[in-house]
Amino acid sequence: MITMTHYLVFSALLFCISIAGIFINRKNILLLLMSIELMLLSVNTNFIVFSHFSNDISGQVFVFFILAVAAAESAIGLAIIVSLYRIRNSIEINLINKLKG
Amino acid sequence: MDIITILFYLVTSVIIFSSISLVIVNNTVHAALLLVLIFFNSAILWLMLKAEFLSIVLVLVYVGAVLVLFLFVIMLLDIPVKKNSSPKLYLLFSVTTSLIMFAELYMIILFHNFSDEANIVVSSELNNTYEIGLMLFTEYVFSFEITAFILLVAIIAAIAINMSKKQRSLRQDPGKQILENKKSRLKIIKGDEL
Amino acid sequence: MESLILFIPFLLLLSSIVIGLSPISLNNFYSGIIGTLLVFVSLVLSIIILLDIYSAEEIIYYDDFYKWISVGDLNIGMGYLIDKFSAIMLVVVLSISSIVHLYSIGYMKEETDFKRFFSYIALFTFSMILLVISNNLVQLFIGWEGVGLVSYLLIGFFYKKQSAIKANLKAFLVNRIGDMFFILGIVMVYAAFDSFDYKTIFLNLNKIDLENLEIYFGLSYIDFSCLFLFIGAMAKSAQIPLHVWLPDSMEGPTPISALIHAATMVTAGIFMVGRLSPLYVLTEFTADFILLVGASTALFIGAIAIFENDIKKVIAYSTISQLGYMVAALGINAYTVSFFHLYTHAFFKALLFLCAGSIIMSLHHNQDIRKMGGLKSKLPITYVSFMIGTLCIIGFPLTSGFFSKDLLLEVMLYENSSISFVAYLMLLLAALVTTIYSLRLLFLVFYNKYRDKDFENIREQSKIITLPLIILSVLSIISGYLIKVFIDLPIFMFGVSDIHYNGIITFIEHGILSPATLALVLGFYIAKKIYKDKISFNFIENNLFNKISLIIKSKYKFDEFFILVSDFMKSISFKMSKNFDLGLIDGWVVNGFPKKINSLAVLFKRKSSGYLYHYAFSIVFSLVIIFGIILARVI
Amino acid sequence: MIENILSLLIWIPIISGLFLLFFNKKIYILNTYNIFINFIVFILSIFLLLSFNESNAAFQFVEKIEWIPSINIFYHLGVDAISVLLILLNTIIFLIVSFYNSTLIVKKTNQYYASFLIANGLTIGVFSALDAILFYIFFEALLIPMFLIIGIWGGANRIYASIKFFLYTFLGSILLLVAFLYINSSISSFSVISFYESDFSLIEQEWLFIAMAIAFAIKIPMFPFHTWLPDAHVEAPTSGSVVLAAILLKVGAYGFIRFVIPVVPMGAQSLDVFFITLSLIAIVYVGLVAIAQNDMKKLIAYSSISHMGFVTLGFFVIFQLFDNTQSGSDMIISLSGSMYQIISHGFVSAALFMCVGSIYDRYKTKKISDLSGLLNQMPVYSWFFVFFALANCGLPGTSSFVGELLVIMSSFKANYIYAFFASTTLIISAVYSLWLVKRVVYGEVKITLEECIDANLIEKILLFVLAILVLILGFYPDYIMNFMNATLENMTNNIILKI
Repeated sequence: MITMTHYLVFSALLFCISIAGIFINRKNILLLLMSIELMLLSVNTNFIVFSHFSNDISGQVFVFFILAVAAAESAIGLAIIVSLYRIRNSIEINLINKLKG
Repeated sequence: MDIITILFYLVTSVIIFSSISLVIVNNTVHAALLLVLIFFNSAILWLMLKAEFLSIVLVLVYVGAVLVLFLFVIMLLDIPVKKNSSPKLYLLFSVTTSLIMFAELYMIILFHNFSDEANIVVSSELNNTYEIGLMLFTEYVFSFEITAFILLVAIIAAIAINMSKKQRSLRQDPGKQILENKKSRLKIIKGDEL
Repeated sequence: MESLILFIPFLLLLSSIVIGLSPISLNNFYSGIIGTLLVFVSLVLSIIILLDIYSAEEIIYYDDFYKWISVGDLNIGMGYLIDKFSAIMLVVVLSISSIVHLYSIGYMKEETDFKRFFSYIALFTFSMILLVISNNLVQLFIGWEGVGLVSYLLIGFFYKKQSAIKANLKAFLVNRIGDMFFILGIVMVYAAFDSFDYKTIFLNLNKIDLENLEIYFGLSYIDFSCLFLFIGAMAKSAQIPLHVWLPDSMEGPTPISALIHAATMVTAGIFMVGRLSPLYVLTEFTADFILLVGASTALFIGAIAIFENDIKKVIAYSTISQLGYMVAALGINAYTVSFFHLYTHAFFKALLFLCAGSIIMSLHHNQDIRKMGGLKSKLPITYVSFMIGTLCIIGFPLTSGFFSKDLLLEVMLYENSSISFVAYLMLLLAALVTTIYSLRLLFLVFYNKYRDKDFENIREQSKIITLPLIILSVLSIISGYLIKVFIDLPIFMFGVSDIHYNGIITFIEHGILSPATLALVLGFYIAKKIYKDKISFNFIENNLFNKISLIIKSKYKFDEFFILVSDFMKSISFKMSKNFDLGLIDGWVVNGFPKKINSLAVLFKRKSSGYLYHYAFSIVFSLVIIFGIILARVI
Repeated sequence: MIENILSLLIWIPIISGLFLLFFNKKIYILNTYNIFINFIVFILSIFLLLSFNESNAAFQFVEKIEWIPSINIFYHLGVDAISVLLILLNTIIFLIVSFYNSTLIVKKTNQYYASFLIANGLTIGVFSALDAILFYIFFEALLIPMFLIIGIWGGANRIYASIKFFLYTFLGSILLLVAFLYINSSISSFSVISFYESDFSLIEQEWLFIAMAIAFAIKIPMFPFHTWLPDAHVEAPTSGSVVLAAILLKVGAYGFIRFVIPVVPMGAQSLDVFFITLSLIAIVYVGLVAIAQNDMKKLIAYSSISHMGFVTLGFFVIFQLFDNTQSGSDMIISLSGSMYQIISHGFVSAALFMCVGSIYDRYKTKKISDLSGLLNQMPVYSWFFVFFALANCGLPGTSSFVGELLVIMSSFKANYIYAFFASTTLIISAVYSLWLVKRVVYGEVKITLEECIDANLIEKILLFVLAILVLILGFYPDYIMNFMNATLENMTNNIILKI
């Protein structure tokens, strides 16, 4: 029998992997964006799990909103990456350290 | 062991393994394709949780639109495949941290003792899509409109970011440099113009 | 009659304001005439008041013009208290002032700032009157500071001269040292009697249990308050060691030296002690202190005059010395005697100064007596007046100085205490010194030959200069014959010491036979031999005498001492400003903390790599720790 | 109208100032407008003075409107005699400043005038607020125009000075807010009147006292917190300096007499020796520091600190006076002396800063060592300068003497040591004032201007008015003393009841 705990543990694992993805990754920003998508996915899964087990459809509505916002976010993110590439001719994270004090 | 259980373990293990490989692969195209795989499997998982509408949306919108966009960008930029250059010690640390985080989350989940199936009521005669639609257009109509607006803003922003005519590149243009002369570099103004 | 009193200060203030703020078109000469006329009117008024007071027995005019402050239990009024004492002082001040006004019309006629000068002296007279007629200590202090202010302004009258502006700053600051103690004294009196009003203070003298008041450093409360008040008087009346400002103040125009720095302002201290005599009677320590200060000032500062070469400074030192006499008399509670000397001194010292002014004008602002000589024939009126002034100051029999100085010495001798006897000897010696320097001045200026060029062009000044000299000469001679008035003078209802006085003839006889005459004759002999006949004595070459004269010539290093102190204070203040205020408080604390924070921030700034994954990692790492802590607490 | 006069006084200048921000016209229109508004406010304040009943100690012209009722905050205005006098001082100074400003040429004129108008209204707000939070808001908002005046129209180092000024005062006001919130938490009211009726334990009072006293001590400023003032003065434009010295410092003193001493008298009593010591240090030490200054504005700034030392001395000796005599009369004398010193210093320092500012406009230097013999070139100015310098050293006949005399008197009754140190100001203030005069006004000319410009008509009139005010206050202080008497009596009775 698959319980709620199974689902939650699964999404926690997914979340941790995607977090590790964010800071293991040193190659390009695209992978970062993908890791963020993955994170959102795990969160969404949680929403759906709770919605399912507490029998409340609101959770799914929120997933809907999150999907919409995530789509917008990735669209803008990609646009930024493109313009970044045009300026710097690279999207390697290693080379982006303008934040350095 | 019923079929649902088998399916669950199958789907989750595919998701976990492909997400791990997504994190560590070097080729971005592979990563994008792995993401497609993950999303498909997630859609199955969501179907198992009786969220038919969202699982379809995930496949249609996400895989069909967003990930295709990703692939477009990857192809457009034509990024060379490079090896991950993280130092070993740093890798060790980050993996350990993530693992500890997982352990902590696991403990939280375990200690919380989520009641299993306590609230599951046999779903009503209304189907999932109808229910979500009802909620969206009654209770959450305002948020829904805002979401629409956000999407609009995102579209405009994405265009605006890449549309500016000004050459913002930091790359040097040797031709232009050669054409510069003294007159165009130096402008003499009177003191009181300041 | 009483309402006339108000007119006196009012007229003077009016004169000061009208002349001071008058448009440029007003002629200098006319403004001088206006000022002089107003002062003369005040003089007439004051004489009327004096006669009025003397015509009735024991009359005191006492009232407030208006309430200055009334808050809580405190009431300070601006008012007047006119008894015989202040009425005489009023007449003295106003007569000297009006004569000086008249003289100044001639003396200052070539100055561009003529009107400013007249405005100042009117303001000065106003402040002095305010001081004299005051019926409470605060009003006294206001007048006190007012005269100090005008003195400051007048010493710096020639404001382009560095020496003048140095001197006026010095004068004001030295006076301020006195004022600090003076205001403490006033406050002490207030704290004991809960009033600033003379009447209340004196009437409550018996009611206050003086024994119960606090005692500081073994001295009684009254001792201390009188001492502080007297330190104020020391500054104003130029007593050792606060006399340093007076010689320098001769930078001012000469009429001012006559009015302010000889006849009136410097006597304010004497007047104040006399006014507060009911308090001073109660102190022993302070009285002895006053006596010693006065006697030593009379002797030691007088001695400086023997070696001084500036004609005005000689007279200035002699003023200090004469003030020493007055102060010494205050020290044995002979207030009226002191006041008598003040009164005679006012006339002959003003006379001397005005003569000096006339000489200086004739010699085109040469003040060095070594370059003078033989002026007897050229300046006859000045010569005669100067002679009369000199005779007065050395106490030549039958002149006013004779009466007052002799009375003073007699009273001193009959005061039975060892300190007063020492003081008597010092004053006797001072009389000798006075004779020497006064006659030296006379001989060097008027006798022998002129020691500079251009003797032919020297001529007597116009009538407006000489008329005041003649008036003052007459006054100097006759003023001493009013001795009876002063001996009987009560000060605010309190008659003072009982002096055995048996008519003026007896007094003259007695005075001529006193040791003072010996000092006079001896002094005359020495001065004539040295300065007129140019005979050198053996003892002048004497080693000891040389040493003494060197000490005297150095003016006892008082100036150097004050310069040292002020330099020390200046360096302290510069150091404090630089090291403590800017260095410690501002630099170390106020700006130091932001700097520390800034350097900490710089440290963190260096540590931040700028890489996204480092930031992400640190966020997650912190999250892990926070989760861990929460979990540990839950479990 | 009469019942809303305080609101009018506050909001007329603020609103017309805000309006001025959008209104950049020819300079003479701006001048006329600015002077007109300030004049209206001045007339209103005269009206306030005349219709104020000084024999009534209670707050008058009270306006109380609900503002944020859920947390007991009211729009609550009202004045007693102290406030009326300070409001009048404020309007006079701002009127004078507006006239003075019309003789200057500054950049962004409309904004400059707007800052002053807004500062005018806010200061009146500070002096008339009866709700602690309302007071706090005005108190803080007052920083903004002053910050801008120093920061935009100041001298070379203006950014440093304005930020120092801002941060310093801000630090203090946070403590003030905490104290107000604490008081509110126990009596659940922000009204000053209920503050007066509050009853805290000694330890609470001590802490509240420390918090509030630091806030106001920075504003006055008292000794260790004083270093912002010289910098602010040096960098501020002349009119800014005038307002800073004549008004802003008084806000701190007002805070002491309105909030600290009557609200937490026990706390003040237990720490009074410490604060008296600080005041005496301010008088003696800061006076000595003033002697060493080479910048005229700095010198006057330090002398202001030294004079404000008298104000705080007068405030804090009252407890020892009560211990010594067990009667309120001496306390009233002491407080009146301090209040008088506040008012007198407002006029004298304003005039001095105006003199220095005009010298700076002509000679482009404030350094004492660069100047000499001004009397030869601008006699009228120089005489005014000498007059105000003499007033600054507390010459009798000028207003400064009255306050100094009363405070020295009271401090002697408290303890003779205090009086001794306080009276050294007679020497020290004379040294720095007259040494300044000697070096700057007297002597031979050092810098020769091609065209020597003496004071113009407006400057002459303004300085003359100030001089007359100083003299009137010096020769007839009784009106103000009587005016304050009932209020101070009530206040001292209150304090006596609480200690």
